[in-house]
Amino acid sequence: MDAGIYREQIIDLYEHPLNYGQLEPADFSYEEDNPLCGDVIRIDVRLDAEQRVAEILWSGDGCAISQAAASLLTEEIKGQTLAELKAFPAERLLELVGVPLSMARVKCALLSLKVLKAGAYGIPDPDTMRGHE
Amino acid sequence: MDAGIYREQIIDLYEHPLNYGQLEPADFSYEEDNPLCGDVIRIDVRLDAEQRVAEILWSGDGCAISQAAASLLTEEIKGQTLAELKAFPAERLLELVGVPLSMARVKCALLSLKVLKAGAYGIPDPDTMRGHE
Amino acid sequence: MYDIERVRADFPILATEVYPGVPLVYLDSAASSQKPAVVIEAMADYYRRYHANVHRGVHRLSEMATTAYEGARVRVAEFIHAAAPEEIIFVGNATEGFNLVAQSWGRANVGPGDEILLTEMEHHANLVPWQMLAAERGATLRYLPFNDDGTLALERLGDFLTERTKLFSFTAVSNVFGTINPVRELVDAAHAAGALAMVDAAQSVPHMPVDVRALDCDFLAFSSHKMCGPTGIGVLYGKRQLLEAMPPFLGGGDMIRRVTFDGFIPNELPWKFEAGTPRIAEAIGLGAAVAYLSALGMDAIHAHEQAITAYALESLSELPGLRLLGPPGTQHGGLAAFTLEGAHPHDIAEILDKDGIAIRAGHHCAMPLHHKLGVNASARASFYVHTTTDEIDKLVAGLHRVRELFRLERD
Amino acid sequence: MYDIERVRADFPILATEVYPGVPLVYLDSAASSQKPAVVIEAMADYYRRYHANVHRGVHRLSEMATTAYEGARVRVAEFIHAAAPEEIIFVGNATEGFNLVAQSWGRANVGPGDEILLTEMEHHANLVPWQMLAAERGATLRYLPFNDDGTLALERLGDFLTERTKLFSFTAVSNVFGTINPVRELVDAAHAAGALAMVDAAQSVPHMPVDVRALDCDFLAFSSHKMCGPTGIGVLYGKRQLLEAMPPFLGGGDMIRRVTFDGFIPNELPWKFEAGTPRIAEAIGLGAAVAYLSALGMDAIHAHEQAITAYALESLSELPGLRLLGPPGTQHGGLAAFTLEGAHPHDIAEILDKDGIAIRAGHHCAMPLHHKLGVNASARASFYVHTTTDEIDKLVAGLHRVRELFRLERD
Ligand SMILES: Cc1ncc(COP(=O)(O)O)c(C=O)c1O
Ligand SMILES: Cc1ncc(COP(=O)(O)O)c(C=O)c1O
Repeated sequence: MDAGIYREQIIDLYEHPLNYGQLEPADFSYEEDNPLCGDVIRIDVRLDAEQRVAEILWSGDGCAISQAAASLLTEEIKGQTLAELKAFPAERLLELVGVPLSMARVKCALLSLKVLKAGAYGIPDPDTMRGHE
Repeated sequence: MDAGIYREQIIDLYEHPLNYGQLEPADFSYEEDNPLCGDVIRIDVRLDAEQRVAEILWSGDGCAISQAAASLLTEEIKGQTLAELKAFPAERLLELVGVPLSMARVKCALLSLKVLKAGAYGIPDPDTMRGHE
Repeated sequence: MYDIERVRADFPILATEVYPGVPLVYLDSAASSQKPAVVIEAMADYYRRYHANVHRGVHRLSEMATTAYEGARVRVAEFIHAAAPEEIIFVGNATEGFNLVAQSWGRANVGPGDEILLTEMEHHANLVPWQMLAAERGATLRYLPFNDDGTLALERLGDFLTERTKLFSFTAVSNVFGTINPVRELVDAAHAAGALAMVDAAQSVPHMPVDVRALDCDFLAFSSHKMCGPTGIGVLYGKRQLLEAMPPFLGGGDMIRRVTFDGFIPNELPWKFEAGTPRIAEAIGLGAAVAYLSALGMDAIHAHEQAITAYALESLSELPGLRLLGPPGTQHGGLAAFTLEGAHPHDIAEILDKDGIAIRAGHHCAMPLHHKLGVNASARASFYVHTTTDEIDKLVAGLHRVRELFRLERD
Repeated sequence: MYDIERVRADFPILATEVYPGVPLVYLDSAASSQKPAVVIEAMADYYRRYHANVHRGVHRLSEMATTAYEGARVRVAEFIHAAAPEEIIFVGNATEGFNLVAQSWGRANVGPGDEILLTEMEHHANLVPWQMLAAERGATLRYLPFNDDGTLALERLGDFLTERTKLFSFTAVSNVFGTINPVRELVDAAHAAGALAMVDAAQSVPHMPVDVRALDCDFLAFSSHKMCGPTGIGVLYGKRQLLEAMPPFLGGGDMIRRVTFDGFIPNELPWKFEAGTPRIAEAIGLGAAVAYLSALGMDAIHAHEQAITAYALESLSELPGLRLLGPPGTQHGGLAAFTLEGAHPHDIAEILDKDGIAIRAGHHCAMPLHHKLGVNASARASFYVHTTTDEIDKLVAGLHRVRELFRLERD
């Protein structure tokens, strides 16, 4: 059988994530889920005096792709400035993940980046539960 | 060309309708239209002491089929009792019209009978205009 | 050059016989158009090779179906020059587009004393939803009149657009008169009065180039089945910021971002307005129809229809007792509605049918228009990409036979 | 005897390959079923030979189309044993059926303090429309709980059905648990409490005999695309006297008897609820699907699926770490939803897909159910007329490979 997108590295990271955990306090924290698949990711960031990422941890629950991508992203982003982080290109993360993804799974791979940017921009949580009126 | 349902008799009756006009006063009168095609027919009936149709006139506007059928129906119904009139079978009118009709045109042919029966039963006009609420 | 014979060969139904030996002369495209083989085949191919439910599936078929469904949306967006595919909402037909706006935007924005402006030449689809809304919200409907020649009384627009007008909804092309209304001018007038503008494009999008950004309209609706596409699907276009502000219309799967027992959060555009399993095959068929029409060229289609229509109006006007409804000349969409002294439209349609000629008879879902004209019904021949002058000649010959049969020649 | 090979030959897609050399194993029928060739061909034939708009046309094509469209309604009515074709309303999908009842019947009959009873196992289609209605009318929604095994807590029904309950709307078969609910019993309980009963039959009508008169339900909704029919059409059944008393839902052509500038009079049933050009080809396709299913026999289909499901539940339960959702045993519709310790449903579905096996992963439009179970998502294999035990074996083998790939064999 073709392992497809489930290369060793992805499974390794799924089993042994990098930078997993939570920071208290953090300079910014953000959590979001992909309600369509239930994947949820939280990212906590501490910046240094020069507005560079000093510490970054992620936590959450989801599929191997979203989880591996979160490890790869947090690893890559260390030491970058807030400005760099805000401009971090989606293509770069897909490159890091390094396996061909279908449309539906691209969303999984990019969830952590979406969370990171939303946190960096200080976007209010769009998903605060409210009834429809 | 095949004249189809437009036999001589139909065209004759369209040009020279039978029992055309209005009765004032009448024992019962009823008017209804087929809103889908705009055909409208009114029938006025006077009964004798034995509840038989003494006089019957129709008026209206529409296609050759509905108009010819109205002539044929009113001709046929003369002298019948109110009970007979209420039970007058649709098939009999289609027989009188005597040409093969499509579904849509059957409605045209039967409009006068519908009006006659509604009048005989004293059904309130369903089509009194009102706005939707 | 517009190669009419090649176009005709694209439509399987044009090769059929209505009665033995009687070929079809289809002059009822304004009611619903016929379909080229590419459209029929696009849908059959979908069902044979890659049908699955969309959006929620990881597997290959679901991904293929999703790509095709969303690809159709992109094609439609490009076809009418929408700013983004999110502005294209797939609905059941044009009628549902009006209901969506009336119920979602209307309930949220129209109150007692507010006015909605329509015109006297509207199709029921652009009348009844507003009558329902007005009755519910205590709003008032006003109708811009038409002139004797079937054009709008534009000079009176100022009297009808007031500071109470919330929306002006009007047809781009009348399905009875054939009048081509000055859409951009009407949109601008609505905006100048502080109202929104909605366009009934059911008879324009199939027949001529339409650019929603050039028109600057706020909403626009049309039906797939009148433009070589399948039944069961229509399009509502809306400006993004308006659609975003609107509450949902129908609730269910796909239109939600999240649901709990206590409530739900709507999804993003365009899915917010598409509840439940969407019209997947239908969107794919519509996408194929849009590709087909684009390949012919909307300018070429319009030019062809203008030529056919001019020929038809000319030929018909020579028939004694025939009264043409609508404006003469070139500002006339691809149809001709008429009455014939001494013969009812239903009888006309039935007699023509025996010659294989399909025309429509009735009020064409525009009862108030007919009532104002003082006629119960009219006959209507309508034209499309495949109509020939030869077919117009057959229509005219058929009408002569109607006059004979009804003994009108003597007059 | 149920000849599975002949049935499989009816479905063109079952002969295709998902990837080169990898044949399709379609286990996602609960999301949307595949289509037999007769259904695909019925629609193509319509477009090739007799497409036209319905109801309003005198010409031959329009008459043929009308006959076929209304004939499909009769077939559907007979299929579910409705008292009359007028009780069958064609809508866009099951979801629209719930919205129609919520907006038409609901707005007219549900007020502040009134209650609508649902269950905790409902699909979003049977949740969101009522949440919208309740928010608008100030009504309260209540949810009959499910037990750990995915059956309804029937013994608590008495607490939930009160004199304030106006409607009890529930699913006949859960699209996640597979639970076959005791519909008649629930309908009777609703009626005894003075409430109406609406049935979500999206997962029952395709899979087993359904008799609306035997069930005595007031409303019932289902989708064509889950029962071998096309997308873009669904059915709302309603008891005639209820439908007659309800105000219109969408406004436009066909649903009116008469229109003036001042208002309109709705048409008779069923057209009162079908605004604009209807889903003609889709109804014809659904009619063909109903004929196809009837020829196989709904009892035979149900028996086949029961056998396949029993085999699947048995086989799956042997996989280490696999947790089956829903009740064990024969009271289980044709599907199996599960989680697998150590592997996310999306990853499972993706890995199986590479073997050509199509299953669904996610919340299956039942987020509140999953939330209550404490899982974000589940995997679901679902079965239909063409499913074989061989395909179940492939599923199980695929799941073993998932465990290998995710290094779960060691556990
Ligand atoms: C139980 C149940 N109800 C309702 C629906 C909604 O069906 P549709 O999306 O076709 O409206 C589905 C299918 O998704 C279902 O499984
Ligand atoms: C001008 C116009 N508007 C709206 C409609 C409604 O289209 P549909 O019935 O497809 O919703 C039609 C066609 O009947 C039309 O001609």
